[in-house]
Amino acid sequence: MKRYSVFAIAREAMRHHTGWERAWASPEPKANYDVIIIGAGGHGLATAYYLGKNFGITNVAVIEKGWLGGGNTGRNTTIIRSNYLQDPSAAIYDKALKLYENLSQDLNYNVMFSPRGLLMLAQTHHEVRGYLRTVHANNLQGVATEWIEPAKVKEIVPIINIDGPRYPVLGALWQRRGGTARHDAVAWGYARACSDMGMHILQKTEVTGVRQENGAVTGVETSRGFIGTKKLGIVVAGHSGQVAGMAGFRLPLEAVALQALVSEPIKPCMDVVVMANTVHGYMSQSDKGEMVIGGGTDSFNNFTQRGSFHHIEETLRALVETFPMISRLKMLRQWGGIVDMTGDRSPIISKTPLGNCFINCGWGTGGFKAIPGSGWAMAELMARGHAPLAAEFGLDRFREGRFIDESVAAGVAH
Amino acid sequence: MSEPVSISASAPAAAQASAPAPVSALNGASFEGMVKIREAGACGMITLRGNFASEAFVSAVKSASGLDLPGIRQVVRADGMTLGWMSPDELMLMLPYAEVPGVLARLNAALAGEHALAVDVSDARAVFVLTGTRAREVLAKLSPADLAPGHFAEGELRRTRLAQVPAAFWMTGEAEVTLFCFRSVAGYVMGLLTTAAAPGGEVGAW
Amino acid sequence: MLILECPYCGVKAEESELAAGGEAHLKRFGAGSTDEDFEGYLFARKNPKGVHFERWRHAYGCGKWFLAARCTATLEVFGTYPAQTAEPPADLVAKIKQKRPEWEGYK
Amino acid sequence: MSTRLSSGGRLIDRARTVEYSFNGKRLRGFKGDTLASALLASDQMLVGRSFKYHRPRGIVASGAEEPNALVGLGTGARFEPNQRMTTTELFDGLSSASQNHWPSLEYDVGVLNNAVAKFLPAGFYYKTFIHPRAAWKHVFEPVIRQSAGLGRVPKERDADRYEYFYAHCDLLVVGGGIAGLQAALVAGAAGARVLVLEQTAHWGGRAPVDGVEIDGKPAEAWIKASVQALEKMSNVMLRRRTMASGVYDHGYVLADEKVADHTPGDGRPRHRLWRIRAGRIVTATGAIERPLAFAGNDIPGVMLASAVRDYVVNWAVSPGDRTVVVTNNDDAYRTALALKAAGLQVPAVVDARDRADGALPQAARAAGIRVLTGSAIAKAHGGKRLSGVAICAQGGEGNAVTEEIPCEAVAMSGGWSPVVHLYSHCGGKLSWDEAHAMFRPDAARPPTGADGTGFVFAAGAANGALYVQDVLGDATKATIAALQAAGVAEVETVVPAVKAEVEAPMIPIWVMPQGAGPDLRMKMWLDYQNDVKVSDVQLAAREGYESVEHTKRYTTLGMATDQGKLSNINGLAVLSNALNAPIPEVGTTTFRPPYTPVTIGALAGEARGEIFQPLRRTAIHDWHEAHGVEWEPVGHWRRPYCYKNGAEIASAAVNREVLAVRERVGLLDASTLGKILVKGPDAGRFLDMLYTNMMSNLKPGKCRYGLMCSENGFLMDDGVVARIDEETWLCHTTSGGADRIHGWMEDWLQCEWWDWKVYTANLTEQYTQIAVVGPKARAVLEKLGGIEVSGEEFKFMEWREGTLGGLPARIFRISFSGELSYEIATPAGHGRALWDALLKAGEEFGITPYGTEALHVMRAEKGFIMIGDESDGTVIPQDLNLNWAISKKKEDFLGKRGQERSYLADPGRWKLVGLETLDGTVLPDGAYAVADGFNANGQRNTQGRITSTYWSPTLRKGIAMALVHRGPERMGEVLEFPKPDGSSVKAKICDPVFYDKDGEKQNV
Repeated sequence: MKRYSVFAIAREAMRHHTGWERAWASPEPKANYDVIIIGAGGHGLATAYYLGKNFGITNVAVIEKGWLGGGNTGRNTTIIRSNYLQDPSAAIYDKALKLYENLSQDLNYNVMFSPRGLLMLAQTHHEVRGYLRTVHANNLQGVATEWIEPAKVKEIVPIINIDGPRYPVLGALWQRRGGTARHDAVAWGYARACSDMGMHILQKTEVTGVRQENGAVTGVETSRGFIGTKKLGIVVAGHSGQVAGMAGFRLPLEAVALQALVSEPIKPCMDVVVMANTVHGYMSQSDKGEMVIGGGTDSFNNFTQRGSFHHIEETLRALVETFPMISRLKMLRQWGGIVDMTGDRSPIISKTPLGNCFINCGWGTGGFKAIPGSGWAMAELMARGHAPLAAEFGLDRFREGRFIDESVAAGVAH
Repeated sequence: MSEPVSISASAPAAAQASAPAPVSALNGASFEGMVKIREAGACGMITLRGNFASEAFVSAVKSASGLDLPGIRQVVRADGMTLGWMSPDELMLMLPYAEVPGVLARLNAALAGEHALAVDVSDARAVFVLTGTRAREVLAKLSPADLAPGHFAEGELRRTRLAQVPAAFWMTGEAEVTLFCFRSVAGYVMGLLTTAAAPGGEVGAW
Repeated sequence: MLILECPYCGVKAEESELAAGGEAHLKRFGAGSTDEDFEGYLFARKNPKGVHFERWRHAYGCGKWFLAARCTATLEVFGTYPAQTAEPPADLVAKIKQKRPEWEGYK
Repeated sequence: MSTRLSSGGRLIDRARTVEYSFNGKRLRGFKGDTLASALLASDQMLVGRSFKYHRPRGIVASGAEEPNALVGLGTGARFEPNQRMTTTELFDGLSSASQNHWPSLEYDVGVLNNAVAKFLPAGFYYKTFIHPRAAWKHVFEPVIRQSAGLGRVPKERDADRYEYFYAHCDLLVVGGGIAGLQAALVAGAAGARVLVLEQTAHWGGRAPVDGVEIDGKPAEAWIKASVQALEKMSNVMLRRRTMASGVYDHGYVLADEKVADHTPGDGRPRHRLWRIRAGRIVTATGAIERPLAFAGNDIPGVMLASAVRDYVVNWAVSPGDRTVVVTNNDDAYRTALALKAAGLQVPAVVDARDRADGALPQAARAAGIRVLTGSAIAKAHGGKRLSGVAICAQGGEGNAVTEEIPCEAVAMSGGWSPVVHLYSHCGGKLSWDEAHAMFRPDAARPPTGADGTGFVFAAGAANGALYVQDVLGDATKATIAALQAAGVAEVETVVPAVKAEVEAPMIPIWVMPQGAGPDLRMKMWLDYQNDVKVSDVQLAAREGYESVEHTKRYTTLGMATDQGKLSNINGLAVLSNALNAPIPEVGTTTFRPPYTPVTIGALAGEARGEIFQPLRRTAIHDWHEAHGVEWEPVGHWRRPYCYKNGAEIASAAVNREVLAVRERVGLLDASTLGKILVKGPDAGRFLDMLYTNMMSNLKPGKCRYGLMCSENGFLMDDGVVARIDEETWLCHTTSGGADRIHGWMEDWLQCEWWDWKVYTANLTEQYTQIAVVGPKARAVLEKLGGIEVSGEEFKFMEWREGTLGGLPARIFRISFSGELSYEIATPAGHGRALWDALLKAGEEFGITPYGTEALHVMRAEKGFIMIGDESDGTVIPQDLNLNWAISKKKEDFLGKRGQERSYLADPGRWKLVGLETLDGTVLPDGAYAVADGFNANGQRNTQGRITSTYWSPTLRKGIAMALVHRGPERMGEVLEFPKPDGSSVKAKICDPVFYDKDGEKQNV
């Protein structure tokens, strides 16, 4: 792989950029692999990458129905944070954050990780108490977060209205290390690195069946024929139910649409990510200048990936109240992503009833920020059969009632 | 049963007759813009739940209100009484506030032995009257219901969403709409209506 | 913005007048049930990409819960019906079968 | 230079001058001008700067597709960035400023980027700024961010108001051109309820500009007559200045009506967002002309041929004395003819086709215009304005320039793309039309609605009927199909004849000239705003970003504020060539709402300020407000947190209130508590399922505290249940729980136990409920009189009803503070009277209103749990030592099975205890007690957490409640609670009941 650098750019500029290599190969599938990952989104590609990097397993295929990074990886609002309340969540999200901090260098691909800081506004006394609890929990988890007072919030976010007549800002949970990254680049960077290790990324290849013998997977039927494997990882987010169905087991998942939108670009006016959970909205400004706004999830099962208006309305009126200046910006584009929600709204990184089949799903609305940590844990689980970061996220927790419930602090959206 | 207590499902309403006049949510506030909006003051309301197919229920309602059961989503009126269909097992009887205890007593007597519920909700609601030819237009800024002439007419009671709260309304004349909502949000609803009816907001749709 | 007809009051209500309530026809398992049954009752969801039976409440209208048969991939609504039933009405199932011959049927 | 012609201009009123400003310059235009036409008339060719290279940008188009001409419009509280000049109607006092430059539009430092453009190809930032690590955050990103963005940031709160309007129709017609009008005529005559939306201020679309004859008369006359006919139909509603922005599921459409954009401050709502439920939709949205990709095609003065025609015919604006027309089709000749007719020079029509001998080229030749076939523009010259073009053969590489033609404008046409956005928003599919080299709606794969059938029908040019002769017939066909789908069978139609010159076929031209080398391709713009060139798309393809979505995201093609209206198809064609794959195989990116950007204020509607959200008020709300209240939001309610006396701080107020209650008597507005009546022969059985304890054996006249759990077993609500009579119970819930619990009850009754005879009614708002609490409570009630409240007659956990001080009242003798306490319910209409009466009666006893915080302190002193504090959705009643409230006798209740699961039945769960600090201080809220060691993920082990912590003014020390691992077995143990600042606090485990453990005070 030719390394990316400012020198490479200069060299190529002299020859009209004709010397750049393909970022990832487009190979024909082999008959067998050591590991097949279904799903070339961020989580699937990261799983493959850490299988190679951490465990030397490189005879790997990542199979993708559409184009890589084309699901929720390319549709989310790119927020990265690890200020979670519960220990298992904080552990995996903070692992992800730490990996994000070096990901551009690790992948030799600038994913534009931008640790600009993230604020979660407290607008009711209940939220204040919830976030105080989170600060204490984070402190013991090794996750640096702070509680800050309204005046400090205003200093960090000058465009905010902290004296709203209905929901004055009472303070905020502040994670300086939180921020954003360029979502597509995360998928592309992992894909390029996987391809460089000799892994096969098979785009436009649809899995149509999972072949098994004696309680173990032997391979997958695809639109390009049967492909054998020793181990299978299912990392397909909203479509987990369908693929698990092919493998013959059911999941505690429901797919719903999450709404998001961007405004037209304006000059920089907000350098941090702000989440306002009482009024159901969150917002950051992209490097291009667009205000990136996340809304709520529709409450019914939906696989269409289309934007709807019901929740956008609610989100925008809340944000206009919180940031009055956005009233005269314009919505440029809105869309929906299909998110897979579990019974406790926390993810599943787990073994399955099939011995050599593993599943990673249920990230709900919070998947992007977890990608490196999720891939790290999933790779370890698949390589070793056990991973401390994944230990609490097993499928068995629902039977036992052992929830990892993040909503308890203050109805926190991911 | 250990001790005798005064028993009525109807709340402390029994004593109401002698009580001072109640104060409605907005104490009769009004506004004039594209249409005239008036909070109607204290109005009597009784929620009635029962089996509409039961003759005993139907006749109890008839004897207490003088009205037959309205059809689905309909509202019927006579002699100061208005009876609206709220759901397949719920009616709203609207009547002068002072008459509630008496009518409720008659209802409860007539419903003895019948599985039914009759309860005073007069103070739980606020009632508004919108007057003017643009009353439909004002509501159509706030409610997703189809309010076009020919699609919403006298005789229909529509329960729907008014911006962010539930409400019910029906036409009490060609250019008059009566609307009720929960008491606690009366101020919000007044704010909605006055905003929607502010001069300059004429849509000219109908 | 989905539009569903409330089978009780006949209003063709839009999504904003309704509240969604998840999968329909779940059988409740209470005290004394097995771990498997109880887990299935609370968590196992069909989540089909296709024909789905689900609960809705006409929250801003008559307040009643009703059930709907809807395709989660196209959002086509095959029909709505009152909630007081353990399984979908036969004529509705037949109608769906006719429209979607590949559908594996209710169960 | 561009100028105003001395005559003509069908849309302007020369009698009415309009004054406006651009970049501080005071200028004049006419009523009927757009900002774009007025500026062109004033020779303002340079209007902005591009996003990445800050290249000079001029007006390209005349409508919603304009990518370049964006301004900051208005000032102060009416300032809006990124307004499109081409759709901005001119009005007196309009103030505008160009964007994205420093220090000025003419001299922009950012243009340095242009100088180093070859180092900044598509995706360059993914390949650079990687090292050193800290540099991205501290150096590169801040620099990129500062140079990013287009418009200025609005600073003030929006001065305007917005509103929604909910509309319903059988047929929505989008577009008021001749296709849309014909659709409306057909549907209107058929009796359907029709709504017609036109995004501009004018009916008729392009037909009048193109010199078309309809029904034997000029298009303009037919349009006027049609609009008049439609206005007479009561079943048809017409709206101008209303842009249908998005088609959503089940035929939902949003449309943005710009009510007062052109009359700011006149008191009308600025925009009205139409929320339309349409049975069927006809999209008569026309087509958009495509630019041609030749080197220098972004220089100000290079415009779309149709736009040049619009400016000449509609606004009498000449883009320059000499305009070269460059085309691959016949339609552009109309522009040449229009220019000529206006007395302007057309030095040449450069036609990429080898032959041009249709009616229009012939007419051009006849008018004396030189036609160069098989030709191309090798390069356009100029900087901030165009100075000329170099001509070459289309077939070559562009090195052999045959001719240099000086000119001020180029009118380019690469063919037309139907506006398929609305057809596609909700899943409608497109098919590739080889003849016109365009994507058009595939009628066989329309978006489908609730009934599973198609609900959008494209009509006219939007359906690919690009020749005007075909438009009305196509629109009629689409409308009939739409009406039939909507159930209107009988449709009578008349299709008027349309007369226009017959057009010869176009040929697709994606790069001009065909064999252009890298130097030229680097100068061929696809996306003018985002600076994406032909070379960028080719680079993306070479690097493996082969999916059209990858290419779009890698190059940012089509991601600017115009969302690729001009660039998408050209970019796609270049990509398909680079991949050597046919265009339909490469596919399009997804069309997302909105069609053009919509002001966020309009989307938020009326909800701002006082009506941002419902504010729920109790009957005593105004009194609280007038007496120093500090509010606490609880759901949409406001509850008094405390009442401050003058300059008193909140914590002092709370302490004062607590002591007043403990020592004398206090008054609490408890109206927000949920009150649900449950009645019927099966009501007892039902409540036994809902509550963890028995309610069926509660005796009339008595009260009982009850707990409700979710099916998972977690505690979800609590409250006092009063049995009213044999069949009737009144269930109190938490303030936040009233609606939720009522819904929960109805859910079980309707969906699970529908054969049980139970009715419920939510009476929460019927009653004002006031708690009179403290040693003097009885004295206060006795003073009002009417109900016997002596301890012998009216015992703890009983209720009575009657009149109190002449007001109807139901009194519950219950206590959440440990004091002698009565909660009095009266119909809300008497609520304020009761409050006033109690205040007056209590005056001599020092009665003190108190808020929720004092309530919380007192309940904590008594060790009572609070839903939401001690419970958080993961806590079961057993954790809170509430086993006494969990029936052992009942076979089942909601949550029972859930609580039997292994993790919930584990004896090692954290359980409720009291805590007191060793030094009497207040423990930090939310703190965790640490245990030894670290877990497998390196996190410190914990063994408990604080759930409530207060200063107790009664006990004069800090008190707290906590959930601690096996807590109740560990009385007296000392736990350590670290604080984020590194210090820690120690606290001793104790009984959670700190005050009056034997209940002597409440039982007097």
